[in-house]
Amino acid sequence: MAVVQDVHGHGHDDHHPTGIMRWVCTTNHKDIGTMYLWFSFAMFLVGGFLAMGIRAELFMPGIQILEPELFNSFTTLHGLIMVFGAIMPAFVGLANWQVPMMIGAPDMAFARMNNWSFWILPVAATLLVSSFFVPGGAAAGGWTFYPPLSTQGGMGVDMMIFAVHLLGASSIMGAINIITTILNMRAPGMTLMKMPLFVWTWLITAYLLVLVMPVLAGTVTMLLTDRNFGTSFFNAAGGGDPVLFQHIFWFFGHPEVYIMILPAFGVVSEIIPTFSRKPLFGYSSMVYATASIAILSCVVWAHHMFTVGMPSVGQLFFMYATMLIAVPTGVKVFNWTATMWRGSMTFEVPMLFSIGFIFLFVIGGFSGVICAIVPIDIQVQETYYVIAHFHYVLVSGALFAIFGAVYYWLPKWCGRMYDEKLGKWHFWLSMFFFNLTFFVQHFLGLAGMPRRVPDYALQFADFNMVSSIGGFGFGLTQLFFLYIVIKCIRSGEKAADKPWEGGTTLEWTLPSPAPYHSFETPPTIK
Amino acid sequence: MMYNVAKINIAMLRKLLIFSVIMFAFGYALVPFYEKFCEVAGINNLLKPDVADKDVKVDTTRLVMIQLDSNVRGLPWQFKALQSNIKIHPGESIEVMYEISNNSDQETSGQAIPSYSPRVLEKYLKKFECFCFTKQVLKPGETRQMPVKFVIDPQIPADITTMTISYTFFSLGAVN
Amino acid sequence: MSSKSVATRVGAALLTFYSSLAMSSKYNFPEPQSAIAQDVYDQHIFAMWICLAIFIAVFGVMFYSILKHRKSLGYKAANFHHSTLVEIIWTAIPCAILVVMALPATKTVLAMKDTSEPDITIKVTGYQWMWGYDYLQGEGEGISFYSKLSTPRAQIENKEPKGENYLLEVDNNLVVPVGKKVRVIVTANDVIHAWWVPAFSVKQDAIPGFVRDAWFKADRTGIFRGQCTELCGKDHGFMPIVVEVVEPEKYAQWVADKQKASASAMTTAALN
Amino acid sequence: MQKSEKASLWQVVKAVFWSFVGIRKKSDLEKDAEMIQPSQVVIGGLIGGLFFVVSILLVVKWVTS
Repeated sequence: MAVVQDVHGHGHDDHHPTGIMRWVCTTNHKDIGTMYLWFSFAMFLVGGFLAMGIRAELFMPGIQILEPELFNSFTTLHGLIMVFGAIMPAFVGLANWQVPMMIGAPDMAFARMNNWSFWILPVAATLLVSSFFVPGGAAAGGWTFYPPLSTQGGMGVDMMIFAVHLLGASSIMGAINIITTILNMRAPGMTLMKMPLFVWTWLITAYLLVLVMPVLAGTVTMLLTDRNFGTSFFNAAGGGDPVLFQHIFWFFGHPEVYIMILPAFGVVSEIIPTFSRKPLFGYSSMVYATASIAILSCVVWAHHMFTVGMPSVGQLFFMYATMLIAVPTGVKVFNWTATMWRGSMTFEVPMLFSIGFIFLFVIGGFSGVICAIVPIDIQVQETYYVIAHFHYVLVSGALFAIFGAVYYWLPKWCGRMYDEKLGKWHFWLSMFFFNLTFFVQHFLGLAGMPRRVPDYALQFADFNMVSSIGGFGFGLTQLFFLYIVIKCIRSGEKAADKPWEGGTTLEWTLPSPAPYHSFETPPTIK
Repeated sequence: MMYNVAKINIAMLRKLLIFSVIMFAFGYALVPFYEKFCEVAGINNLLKPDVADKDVKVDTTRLVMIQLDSNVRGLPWQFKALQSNIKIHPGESIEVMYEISNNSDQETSGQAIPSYSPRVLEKYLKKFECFCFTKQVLKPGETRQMPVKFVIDPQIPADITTMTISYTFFSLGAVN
Repeated sequence: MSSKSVATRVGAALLTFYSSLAMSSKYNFPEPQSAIAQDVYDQHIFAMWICLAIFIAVFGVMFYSILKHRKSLGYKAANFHHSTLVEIIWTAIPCAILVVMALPATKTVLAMKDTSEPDITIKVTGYQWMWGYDYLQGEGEGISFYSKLSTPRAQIENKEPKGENYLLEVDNNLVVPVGKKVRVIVTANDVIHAWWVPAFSVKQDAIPGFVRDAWFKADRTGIFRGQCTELCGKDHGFMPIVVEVVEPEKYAQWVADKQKASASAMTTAALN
Repeated sequence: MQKSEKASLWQVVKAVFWSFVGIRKKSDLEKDAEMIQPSQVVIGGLIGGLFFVVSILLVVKWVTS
């Protein structure tokens, strides 16, 4: 339960009645948001530790540190923890803090349920992490846990399945809470079309969550019964089909990608106008583009499976659909550019992270379009090219947006400013090391290095070393981020109620730090 | 007023929970849906009973080659087709023989599942008799021959000239 | 500010370093050895040029804006916030570009699926952790063998210096004649594997209980290496694929040798 | 949320279509948000999605034939 300790350890510095029970029983959206954020940061460090293990093993050819089986567990748990333990809870934490403040509500709709949905997370995380220590070790079938490989594993796989169940339940409860809050708790006059884009993207994300998380729960349940109760959903011997698992998994998995990126779009769409001192260009198209991305994301799943041997009709269908989804995504980038155009820009840390987000996300988008083209995808599928692609989308996409959001709202949360200079260092170091780590992986993939291998041919040696050095640097930089945040909380300068000149949303009308109960009387919206 | 909001909220909670449960069920519904879809699309009609449509015309203008493949997974058996490949006219009714023998000194059971390549073949292959999805029990040292009767629909696209019919025997130990 | 300019310079230097490395084929797709692989290679290069053009256009505008439209330069913010015409234009252009990219891809997809009229058919079976090859039809019919990693354990454990083809060498190469259409039927024994030879642009998942097919026709003789690309457990990283493409006469010789030697081997293979 | 008047079929079709393209004038969007009921959006979205899938399928059929 180190994770939970961590949450307590750093959560105290809110100037409110302390005592551990306050955090255990709290129903306040700000307390819960804080806990979510600290939890996700703790998991980010755990997942990061696993990543360091992976990069250390891959530093040189040959087996040095991790035996192949343990290496596979590391990659598997790294993926699961980063996706379900770090990125998603971080966004839920942001939503918990910001959504009520941005729509002028006193709190979330279901305060008690909010508390439950948080406290499920440490339990699931404990299950995941402790599976390393059970006989047979942690799950080693990749974060996508394709059967029949995942039917082979030991108890660790069952623990992983339960953890996924719990994480899914938590996400669904969180999503229901957010939807209800946004739809029912808005201040008078806050029509849907006046909502900040961050709220809009979260509303759509929450709908996607209730749409696909239950499907994931169904899939892992089938896997569980296949493993333990003799069903044969995915067992060819009993008339099942292993490929069916991949279909159901990616029916969840592709929208999941958008669950992790849409709130990031929302964050960036808040930050860019603020620091450009200019309204967001094409607000309504942004809302509609988000909605259409969400809908289309449900019909493109099989582009993760172009090599399973589906008929050409299937390949072409999913190729066309996938390419079309690139269009609304691209339009968003144009919108942000147009927002910056002829603005009056300043470049504080949140803005830097947002521009970094756009820059790197576009690179990830390009490799995404290239992966959509079936013949090329068949070459790069399951290679480091795909690894590079989705880290560009998830690290420089989702994670950079989260960093931006934290710097952006930190003054509001704790009433103190972060150190601008250190923040800039954090940005530039992250940017440098991120690219050092992942840009080279495109070339590794093209040259033929498969993913999920603990050892590789000599021709890949130099770029793997570069990538590992970048990886260690990126990891250390994030400890630096922890220092910046703690320094801000402890001894940052007092922040103004509206520290950013261009801020227009409701939370800036509140004092800094935000009072325990945000809007006891609903604000009036012009 | 607060009471009212709480009521609306609960109503919404109920709706969304029901929706989640429906989506959970939908995950399961994808299983039969997938099978049905594959059957309609002719991709993977594994469970479909053999079709007996005897009045197809034989297309004597062309010959196609059928390769007969066999695999055994997790059983101490030998499994092979008596001829490795045959050349036939589409529409012709064909019978081929497969043979299994148990090389071990224990009674074991297994069951075969079919698979075809290229995948469009599944749409044009009509089987009247087959041993797939039937439990086979072999005594130590026993050998058994099993026929497969089928016809290739003459509608099969002209550019398909070589195809593979494959059977894989799996051990039934884990299944039953 | 100084930190920024340092970072910019380092970034630019790094970009140059990357691009120079990318120019050498070591970090690109391997040299294509079949018509399909050539198509894939060309389409990838084409797509890269398109991406580069869009990249320059978008970020040209953005960085111009970042440089000129700053508050520190005293630039006053404009206040426009939408233009439906502009939005329609910038939606239509990507659509057109995508159509241009999709057309050749569609052709290649259809060509990749065309496994008809093969000269040789080979069944590839993935095992934990090696490959099995059975020549089903054509010259060499009946040949059957396993292909396992031949790199010694000591090299992997860093006790010996690593050889030139470290992790990419096997005991029995898959031998095929040059210029002949080879159809591979891919299946697996236990879990999902994937059979991949980059030089021919062939990658097909091997799924237990199911057969899937793919094909290639090698243009040149030589030895081409690939690896299993679907996580299949402990030794996933240690089951390479080596295809040896030889002249037809040499192939006939190989077949004759193999058939002489394999009469007994076949029975043991079938036992598995 | 005031439930003034229900949107016409044509308005729903238009809204769904433009949402797929991802472009919408703000004034129209506000009108949509006011008039279109959530159930209409859901049903319209489902039908629109189905239409989208079928049209791509038709293109694929045409290409492969």
